[in-house]
Order: sequence, then C-alpha cells, then structure tokens
Amino acid sequence: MADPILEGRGLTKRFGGLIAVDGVDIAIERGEICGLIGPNGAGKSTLFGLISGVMRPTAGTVTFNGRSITGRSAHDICVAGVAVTHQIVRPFRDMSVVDNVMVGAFFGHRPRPRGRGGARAAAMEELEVCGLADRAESPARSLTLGGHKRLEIARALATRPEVLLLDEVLAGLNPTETDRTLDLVRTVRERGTTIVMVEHNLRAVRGVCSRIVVLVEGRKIVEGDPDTVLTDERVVSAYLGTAAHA
Amino acid sequence: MARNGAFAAIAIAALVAVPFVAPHAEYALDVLFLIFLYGAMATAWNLVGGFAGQVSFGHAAFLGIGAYATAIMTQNGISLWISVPVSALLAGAYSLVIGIPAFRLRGPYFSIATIGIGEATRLIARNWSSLTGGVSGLTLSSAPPLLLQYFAALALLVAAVGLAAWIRASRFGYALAAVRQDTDAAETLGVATTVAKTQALFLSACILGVAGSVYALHYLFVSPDSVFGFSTSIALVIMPIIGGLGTVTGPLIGAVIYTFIREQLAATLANVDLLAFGVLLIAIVVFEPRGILGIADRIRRMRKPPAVTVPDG
Amino acid sequence: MRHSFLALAAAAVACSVVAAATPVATHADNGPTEVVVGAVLPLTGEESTVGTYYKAAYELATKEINDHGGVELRTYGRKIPVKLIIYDDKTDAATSRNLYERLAVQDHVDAMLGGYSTDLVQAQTVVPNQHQIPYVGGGGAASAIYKRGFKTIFSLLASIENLAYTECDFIEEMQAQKKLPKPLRMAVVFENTPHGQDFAKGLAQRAKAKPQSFQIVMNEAFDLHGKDFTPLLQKVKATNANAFMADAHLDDYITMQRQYTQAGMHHAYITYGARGPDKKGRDALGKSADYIVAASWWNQAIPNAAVKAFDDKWAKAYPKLNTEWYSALPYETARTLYIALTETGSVDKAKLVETLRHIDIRDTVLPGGHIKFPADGQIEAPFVVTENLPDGKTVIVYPHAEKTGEAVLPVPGS
Amino acid sequence: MSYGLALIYGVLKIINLANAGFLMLGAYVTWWLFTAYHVDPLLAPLVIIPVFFLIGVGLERTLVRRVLGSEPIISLLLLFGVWLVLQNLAYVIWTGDTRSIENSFIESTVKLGGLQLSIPRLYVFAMGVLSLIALQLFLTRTYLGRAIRATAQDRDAARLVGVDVDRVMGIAFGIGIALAGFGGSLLSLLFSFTPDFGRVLSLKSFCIVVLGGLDSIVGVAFGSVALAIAEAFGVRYMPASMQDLISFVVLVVVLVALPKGIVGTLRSLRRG
Amino acid sequence: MLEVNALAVAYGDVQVLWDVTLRVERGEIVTLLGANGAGKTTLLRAVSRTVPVRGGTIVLGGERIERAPSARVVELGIAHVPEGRRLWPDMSVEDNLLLGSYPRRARSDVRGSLDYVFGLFPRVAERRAQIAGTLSGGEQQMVAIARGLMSKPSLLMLDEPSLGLAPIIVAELFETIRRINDAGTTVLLVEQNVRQALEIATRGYVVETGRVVSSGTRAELLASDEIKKAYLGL
Repeated sequence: MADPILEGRGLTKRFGGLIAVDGVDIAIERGEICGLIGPNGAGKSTLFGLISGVMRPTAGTVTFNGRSITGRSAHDICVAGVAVTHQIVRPFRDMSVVDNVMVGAFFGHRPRPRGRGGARAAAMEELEVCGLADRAESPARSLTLGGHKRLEIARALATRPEVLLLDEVLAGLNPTETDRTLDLVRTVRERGTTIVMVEHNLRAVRGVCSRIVVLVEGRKIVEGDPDTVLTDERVVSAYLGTAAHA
Repeated sequence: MARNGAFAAIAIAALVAVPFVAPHAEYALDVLFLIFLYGAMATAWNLVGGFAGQVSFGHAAFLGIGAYATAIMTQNGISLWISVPVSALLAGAYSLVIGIPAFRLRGPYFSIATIGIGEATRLIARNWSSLTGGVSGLTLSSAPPLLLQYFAALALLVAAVGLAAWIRASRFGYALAAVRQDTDAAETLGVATTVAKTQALFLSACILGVAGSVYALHYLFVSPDSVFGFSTSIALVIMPIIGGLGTVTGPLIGAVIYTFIREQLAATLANVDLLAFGVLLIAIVVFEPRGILGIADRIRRMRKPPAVTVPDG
Repeated sequence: MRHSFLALAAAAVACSVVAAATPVATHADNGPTEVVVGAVLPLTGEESTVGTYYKAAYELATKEINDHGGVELRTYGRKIPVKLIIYDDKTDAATSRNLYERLAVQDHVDAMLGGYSTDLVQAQTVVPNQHQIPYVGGGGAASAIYKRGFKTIFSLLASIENLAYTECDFIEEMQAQKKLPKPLRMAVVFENTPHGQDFAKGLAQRAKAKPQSFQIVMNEAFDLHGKDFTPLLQKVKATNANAFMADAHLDDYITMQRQYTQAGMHHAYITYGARGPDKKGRDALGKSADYIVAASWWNQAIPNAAVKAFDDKWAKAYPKLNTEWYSALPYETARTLYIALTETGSVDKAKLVETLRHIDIRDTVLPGGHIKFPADGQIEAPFVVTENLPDGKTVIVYPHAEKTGEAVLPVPGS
Repeated sequence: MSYGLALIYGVLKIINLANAGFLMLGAYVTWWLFTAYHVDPLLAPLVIIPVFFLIGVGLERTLVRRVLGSEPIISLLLLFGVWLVLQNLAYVIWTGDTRSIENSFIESTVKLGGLQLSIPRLYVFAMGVLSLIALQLFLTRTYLGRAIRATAQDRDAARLVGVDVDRVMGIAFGIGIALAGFGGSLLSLLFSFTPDFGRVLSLKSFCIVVLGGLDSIVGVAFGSVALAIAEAFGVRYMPASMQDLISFVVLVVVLVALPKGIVGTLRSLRRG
Repeated sequence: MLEVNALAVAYGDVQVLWDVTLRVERGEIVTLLGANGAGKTTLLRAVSRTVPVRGGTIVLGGERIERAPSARVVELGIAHVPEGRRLWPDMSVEDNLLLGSYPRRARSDVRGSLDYVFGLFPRVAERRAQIAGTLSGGEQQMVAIARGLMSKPSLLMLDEPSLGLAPIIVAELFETIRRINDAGTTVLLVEQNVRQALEIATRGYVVETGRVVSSGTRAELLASDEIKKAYLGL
C-alpha cells in the first residue's frame, strides 16, 4: 500500500495478564471501506480503542496522515480527523437529536463552525444524510435502536472525519434497518470518508467492504478481498472451530 | 428565546425600581439582597454541579477565599475596584489548584474528594492566623450603603445568570452538557472534557469569589467557620437541586425558596429548615430529579393536552 | 422556563412591595406604645443549652419589668411595657447577623440584648454598630470583640484574660500557703477560638511578668469539638508540667477530662477555664470532675443575700433549669438595659448609649458587686474561683469576699 | 463504622453519606436507653443492631432501590438528604446539648505493666476487632455471607446460582447501617456527642475506607490502623488543632493518587 | 424437559429475539449455533430469567417459568454457566463452588457435589484454596462449569465454554461435557466452535438475527449449508 491514511504498527494492549491485542500491523488505504472481523474476544474493539485514543497502547504506534497520534487523547485524535462510533450507543440522552450532533460539529470540526447557527447548519446537513432530519428536535432518547445507530454516525460525521471507525453499527438491527445503514455507509464513503468497520454480520461486510482484516485472539491472521478471506480455511476454522478428532 | 430575554429585562427593571418605589422597605431590600447573593452563588455552583454534572461539596472554599481576599485588601486600604477582581481571580486560581487533581476523579469520588478539600481549606484558614486572623476572623470597619450593596448583589446575580444563560446556549455549554451525560462519548467527539470541566470550575469559582467580596462587605465580619463552613457548601448544593439542576433559572428559584425557609421560617420555628431541606432533597432525588422546574413542567403538561408524547424506553 | 421566570419576577416584586407597605412604626409625641427590645440566640444547634438559658433569663427580667407596668420613661411621663422579640440563629454566625439586621430594619427595635458564644457575638455586633443601636450583651467574652471601636456595644461578660489573671492570683495565694509548687509548670492547651486564645494570652502574660511563680512548658491549641484528644494528652504527659491548664467548651471538656482520667494523668492543679462546677459536666464526668478548679463569672454559692434571692427567684420561675452562671449573667444583662432605659427616660438611642457609658449599678448579684463599663464597653468584673470537691460539692475558694470553703490542693493523688 | 461503609459500597456500589447520621443515632439511642430506661450501655447494641438492621433494610426497600439504576451521584445525594434529615431530627428530638454517658465502667482503668489503660477504650477496641472478625467469618463461612460477597463482585453471576440479589442487597444495606449504629453505640462510651457527632468521624471513615480500598473489609482494618498512626504521628509535629486536617488530606491524596486504595493497589500489582 | 415457545425478548426498544421456539429433551446435548449477535446468549439468559421476557412461554418440566424469579429457575434445576466465566474473582475457588450449591435443594449434599466435580476436574481440586481471579482461563472455565454443577442441575446451559482457550484444553473440555451428559445431565450448549460442538451434540438449532432459521440432528446440520451461511454470510 503506497500511502495509507491510517496505520498501526505492532499495536499491543495488555490488561493485567491478558493480551487483548498482540502486535497488530494494520494499514488503511485512503477512501476504502475496510472490514475488521473476527470471533468474539478477538480484540477488534480494543484495536479501535487504541486507534481512537480511548485506550493507550502498551506497545506500538499509530500514524495518521503520516503523523504519529500514538497515545494522544481521544479528543485530540477526533479533532485530527479520526472519528469513532460506539458499539453500545451512547447518545446524550437529555439532548435533542440535533443538539447531539452539534456537539460533534462544535468540537470535532475544523475550522470551527461559526457560532451556534453554523454548528446547527452543519449538524442538520449530517442529519439529512443520515435520514434523521425530521427527528432533529426530538429528544435523543426517543429514537429507536436504528435511529440511535444513525445518530451515532451523524454525530461522528459532524466532526468531519477523514477516517470513520464504525464499531458494530449493524448489531441488533433488523434487515430493513441493516440495509438502510449499509446504504448510509456507502454514501459516506462516496463523500470521500475512509471507513473501517468492526462487524459480525459477515454478509453485510461482504457486500460493502473492499477489503477485510481478520483478527483472532488479538492477532491478525489474514487480510485481503472479502471472497478470498472468507473462504480461507484459517478464517473458516476461526469461525466454525476445528473438529477435535477431524 | 426573545420572550425569555424580555421577561428577564422586565424582571431586572422591576428589581432595579424596588428601592425607588419603596425607599423605606429596608427589610425587603435586605431579603432581596440575600436572594440575589444566594442566587448568584447557587448559579455559580450550578455551572459545575448542574451543567457539567460534577457535584461539589466543597464550594464554600471559593466563597471564603473571595471574602477573605476582599476583607484583607479592604483593611489595607485597597480600593474595591482592585480588590473585588483580585478576589475573583484568587478564588479562580485556587479552583485550578484543586480542580486539576480532583478532576481525575469521576462522579461520587469527585464529590467525596471535594468534601475533604472544603474541610481542609477551612482548617487551614482556622490555623493560618497571621493571614486570616485565625478563628477570630476579620472585621471590616464600614459597610457600603445598603443601596449600593443591593445593586452590587443584583448586578452580580444578573451577571451570573446572564453568564449561565449564555453558556447554556454556547459551544461551551454543549461541551458541559456532553460531559455531564457521557464523558467518554464527549471525549470521542472532540470535547476536551477535562479542560471544559476545569473552565467551568474556574468561572464558578470566580463568581463565588465576587460573591465572597459582597458577603464580606455586607457582613463586615469573616471567619473560617462562617465563610468556609460545611453548611455553606451544603446550601450551595441544595439550592440548585431544589430549583432544578442544570437549568438557568432553577438555582434562582432554589435561592428564593432557600432564603425564605431559612431566614423567615427558621427564625421562629426551630430546626425545621435543614430538616425541610433534607426531606425536599430526598423527595426531589427520588421522584423528580429535575427539581421544582421539573415539577412545574409536569403540571403544565398535565393541564395541557399531551401535544407530542415521546415514546420512551 | 418562561413561565417560571415570570412567576419568579412577579413573586420578587410582590414580596418587596408588600414589605414596603408595612407601616414603619412611628412615635407619637406622647411616646411609643411599647419599648421594643430584640435578641437573637442560639436556641438550637451546638450552643442551644446556653442559648435556652439566655432566653429564659431575658424573659424573666422582662416579665418582672412588665409585671410592674413596664419601664418608667420620664420623658413621656408613664410606664411603657417592653416587647421582647427573640429569634433563633441556630448557632450560625451569618444567620445571627441577618436576624439582628431584621431586628434593626424590620422590627425597629429600640435596643438589643446580646447573643451567646463568641463567634456569633463577633458576627452580630456589626449590626448594632452599623445602625447605632444600643446593644447590651452578656455572652461574648473575647476581648477582640470590644477592641473594634464599636461605640454602642456593652458587655457584662468579663474577658477570658481576666479569668486567667484571677486564676493566677489564686494560684499565687496557694503557693504562698505551700499548697502548690512554685514555680507552677503549666501545660496550657486551649481550644482554637478567641475564647481559648484569650485564656492562653492571659496565662502567658502572667508567666512573663512573674517567671518565679509561673512557667509555661507547653502551649498548644486544639480544634473545637474534637473527638480524640489522646495524641494531645500524650504530648502533655511527656512534659514535666505540674499543672494542666485547659480551656474548652463543654463537650470538649467532657471528652478531654474523660480521656485524661483514662490515661491515668495527674497534676497538682487542673483547670478547664470556666468549666467545672456546671451540672452537666459533673453529671457526665462523675468522680473525674473532682478537684477541677474553675474561674467563673458567677456562682450560685456566692454567700450573699442577693444571690440567694436570685437563686430562689430563678428556681421558682424555672424549676427545670439549674441556676448557672448563664442564668445570672443574662438576667443582669437585661436588667442593666432596663435600668439604663429608666435612667435615660426615653427611647432615644444616642442618649441611651450615653447612659450606658456612665452607668454604675450597685445592686447586682455579679461578683465585685457593681456594673460599670470602661471605654471599650466590656466590664472588668472579677471572677470567682471554685473547686469541685467529692460528692458533687463545689466550694468558692477565691476571692476572700465570696469564699465558702478551703481549697483542697494539690489535687490528692497527684 | 467503616466496615459498614465498605460493605454497602461493595454490594450496592453506592457511597453512603447517611452513615454519619446512623453513627450519631447509634450514640443517641445508647444514651437514651441509658438515661430513660437505665439500660447498660454495653447492652444497648443488642437493641441497636437488630433495629438498625431493619431500618437499613427498610430504607433500601423504600428509597435506595428506586435510584440504584440511575447515576451514582443520585444515590449519593439521596443518602446525603437522609443524613440531613437524621441530623436535624436529632436536633429537634434531643436538642444540640452535649450528651455523654457516665457510669462506673466508663471511668475504670486497668494497669498493665507501667501503662494505665482505660477499660472502655480497650473494650471498644476489642469490640471493633471482634466485629471485624465476626463480619469476616459471616462473609466467608455462611451461605448468606458468601452470597453478599458474590453480589458485590458480580451481581449477574450471583443471580445465576440462585441468589436473590434484591434481598441480598437489602440485607447488606441493613448490615451496613447496623454496623454504623453499633459503631456509634461503642463510640458513645468514649466521647460526648451532639447531633453533629457523625460528620467528622464519618469523613474519617471515608478516609479509612478509601485508604483500604472501597470494597475490601480487610483493607478497612488496615486503613484504620494506618490513619490512627498518621494522626498520632502527625500531632507530634504539628499543632493539635490541625489533627483533622491529616485525615482530609490523606483522603484527597489517596483518592487522586491511589483510587483503588492501598490493598487494591497491591492486589492489582500482584495480578499485573 | 425444556420447551420454549414463541419467545420474544427485547432490551429496551432493541428486540433481540423474535418468536423463538425450541425443545430440549431429557438426556440430550442440544447446541445453539449462529453468528455473534444472533441472540443465543439472550436465549439462555431468558431461560435463566436474567433478562425480562416480552412474549411467549418457557416451560420447564411442566412449570411455566417465563415470569419466575431467577432463584426459582435455579431451584427447579437449571444451571447457567455464563459467557466469560463470571467467577467471583476475589473469592477462593472453594467459595465459588460452595456458592454454586446455594439453592436449598443442593445444600443437603454439598460434600457429594464437591466430590463429583473434583472427580470431573482434578485440576480444580488442586486449586481449591486459590483466589479465582488468579487462575488461568482454562481453569476458570472448569471452575465455572463446576460451580454450575454444584447446584445439582438437571439441565446445564453452557455459553461459549471454549472462548479464548487453547485447542488442547478445548478438546479436553468437550470430553468433560460429554461425561457430564453421560452422567445424566441434559446440556444446552452455545458454542462458536461449531464443528466441535456438533461432534458431541445430539441435535442443534441455528439462530440468525434473533430467529431460529433451521434445526436438525447432528448429521442433518453437518450436511446442510445453513451453518456456513449463518456464520460466514456465504
């Protein structure tokens, strides 16, 4: 890969005796949608945490646009241009939908929007993209799960990220909502935002990702295009297990 | 928004007019003065405890520093034009000294630490006799005229509430609201949460510093147990919670109720005040955490037909 | 939100207008219909015990006046009844001050009676000074209060420095009788309040003036309402003191003396300032309170007829309250004010202050026998020294005029 | 006392500011039983422990449970309100007079070697140690005790083995309150008290609990020894009027620097 | 012995299970298969009554339990060994086990239960005094299963027992599960190691986004494509 927009090298995270992420090298190409998959406990969310600054790596570096962002605070990294959504939605429950998104617009967005009006305009733009414009004034807590997931995305988009990390945005959604969210992901990519998504729904990953990285027990075992990766025996046995007496 | 502004303007005009309409109502002015002072103090606490959701039980420290700074400077003949802003800044500086370590703690841990900080500050003031006059405190010789005190407190209140109203609608207010509701989510949206909390604490401390100046000039006597006392910190917590945590007018309503119960009822009925506050606090926390404003909101919604009912949970 | 703001503004304006409409009491030419006297006392909270006594004493003195038709004010040519207003400050300094303000600006009192306990008195006295209202107190002994140049403030409570001096005089007498060692090596511990600081100051001055009689081997403050004095007492134990000179509030006195006994400490002389003969302390401490020497503003055992008469009067009015120094002092305080009012002959505040400044009352139950205020307003009455003896007995051992028994010193077993 | 705090925190994950109130109440009930009914203060705990336990369970059922799900600060404020109510009820009922208990036992001392020791102090110390041992035995040797610890460590897992977690939380709160009352009753043998009695002591308890680690009973014993030493040592070098400052400063410093307490920090170092 | 009919479960407004129906017969090992997030864990939690049920019924040995408190379910003979072990980390292994026999029914024969689980897991016997949090992952899993068995269950529900364990240990573990089943305990197994799970299972259900999409005997499932579809989205 010639010029990765985001690159992690030798990323390692230990919690006490447990190694959650173990020396992972990962490079994300500008403009791609990259799927990050692996069975439960593979370390995918931890890897996201290390990249987005929510956790500090025990070892390894993260570079973004050629500059190191290793160990910087989450808000710094967000302002630099890497946004993240949460696996379990975390709306600001007492705020309206548009106010939620305005937080992203106010703080993650460079240059700073002009005042409240500017932030609101920016927020409305993202709500439009995410199909939530008609719910802008509703309290955030009144949304359905699908709505909450899209709110997470709108909020992250309002920070005008170059890279968007989506952590299981499809989990818990019904098929209609899933399709709607996948369309949204494609739209965002078309706007020029690079996307990395942690996902369990492999059918969806297959449909939307141009490349897949597979993590098993904290290590990267394979990466490549979806069809190759998903038929790789190592991946299959990671998912289906190996027969004991095969 | 505009209507809010208009109402505020009418209210301010009315309050400015009171001394001229009723020049002999010294006692009413005195009560209003206290309401203004408490209102400003509660509003200041609310910036941190309500807006940013960091409940502090040690806010009396800032009032005390402001009061002492003003008392000491006034005794040394320094003009109020200098001593009041310096008092505010000293209180603000102290807030940075304690805020930076304390904000490493979250939620209840922060609250417990503030109890310790507040009490430690009081004990230091008691023992640092050369500066604070120790437990005997300091006496000032002459008070500014009541009218001046009245307007100073009114100005402070208007400034504090104005600041709160402005913050609430501003970028900074969004940061604080985000911090209150989900600090981690705020962080990942680019909010420098520790900085925001520290800024809120600084502003809060500065307002309390000025309130301390007004206090010192009104009471003409400052002692560690009066200005740094735990009961002052408790009052600062109670008023905004009664009125409505994290709102602009809530602390003000709380201050009115507090002043009436404390200064009026309690002078003749023994010990009912803190008991009443305790019961109010329990009731509010359990049944309506949004305080009086929340109750008012409920009543209003009960009276009006439910326009938009929001599906919840 | 809008509605509440409106409601708030309306309420504020309404309340001030209502208050403004309250008629200001005006004096017709033939004088007021009543003389308004106000006091703010700690009826609840930490100091409520003494506060309750003060209220009882003020009410007793006022009732006596009113039973005779009121105070005789010659300017108006008649007796005018006294209206006594008492508020509760809950032992809170700011509240105390606010309520005196209320007495001044809302109740338009003609004169004020004082509150109790030093810090409250310190905070509240700025009000009478500001409004130039005569204030006669009997409850704030710290000399700092009266060193502020407040011209309308008078107090019947002699300073704690005086208390220390009286005790030193007594000790010297005992030394002369070889009942106490000379020099007396004093371990001084005092509560960190103006009260305690005055006590320590008084002792220090005597030790400086008469080093052959008094030496201070330890001098340390402790925090009010402490719970564990063991570390402090260990420090005292480590000194070679032969006298334990403490000054404490009732609760600290009880706790400290209990821990003192439990630690098996002994000194030839032991005092807690004014604490000792009071019933609550003796009930709480039992035998541990024996032989404690105290210097008090007053004691019911003072052997004279006036004291006996007061004691009877008090016991009749308040059978449930023992006669304590804090019965007599506030009673005399109120009486002083009423005498001064009669002498002034009107409710003119400036004139009343002038009367108080020169007053000289001879028929008082206070030790020394008369009430007179020096320039700073704080009386210089002598103290009576008492010693607790076994079986709940208390004797006055000093001065000679009031003496009821002989001191048992040094403390047996020391 | 401090154990109660640790227990309540451990099981319910709430910080009990009302502890101060129940500590004070324990002292007052002891005094009241003594003066009104001539009940020996040493026997008062026999009444206090069960009654306070029931009060605790009732409080948990009626109030605390309602706010368990919400932010931790809400429960903190709730219990703060309970404290205000208790303290001021005590002012109304018993006034602010200083109370103390006096009988021959309280005056008694014993000579051991060259040292004169106060019997009530020894008694309180012994009861403190005994209650710690009893609590520890209860928590480690009985099904209910184990269930309490299990609930503290992992509520859901406790549910899965059939523990009635709601009931256990009520019981834990009750025990915490009973211990506070017991502590107050013991301390009434040593100190005089007013309705404000619990405040400083309770802050010291927090300090102890924070020192020891918020949910560790053994840590609490450790913390109380550490604080006692710090105070005794500190007073040698600074005025006694600053004695309480030590615990406040220790409280803040430990909270900020070692949020898991000393025992917790050691434990995680060992695991790490 | 266990019948689940038209079960619906939601967390707040997030519906996780729609109309799930399944049966477990006495003596079987039934396995639930499906990708992460399909709702398998939620199904177990619904049965052990640690998540509220919105609709449908759960019947255990003739008794309706979909509204029963969790303690009642344990009393009736269901042991749920949760995902991630969920031991009490600061308690000893022995205390963990003893608490497993918390239900009254099990308390009469704690000794016998201990002997039984120590026999199954000799390693646990060696570690009985150790603090649970300091055990290795495999040992913790053994303790978790042993704790479940301490309640003398008739139905043992295991949620992802092989998660994070080395292959050798996994093989050993499955062998033990088979032995537990042989001793008369019915097993409901959620397992991502599909191949291994099917090796010991009598029957299985495939769950996808909260619905049962297929079911059958081991042979039927091994032969079908449903599993690959469910897991790999092929």
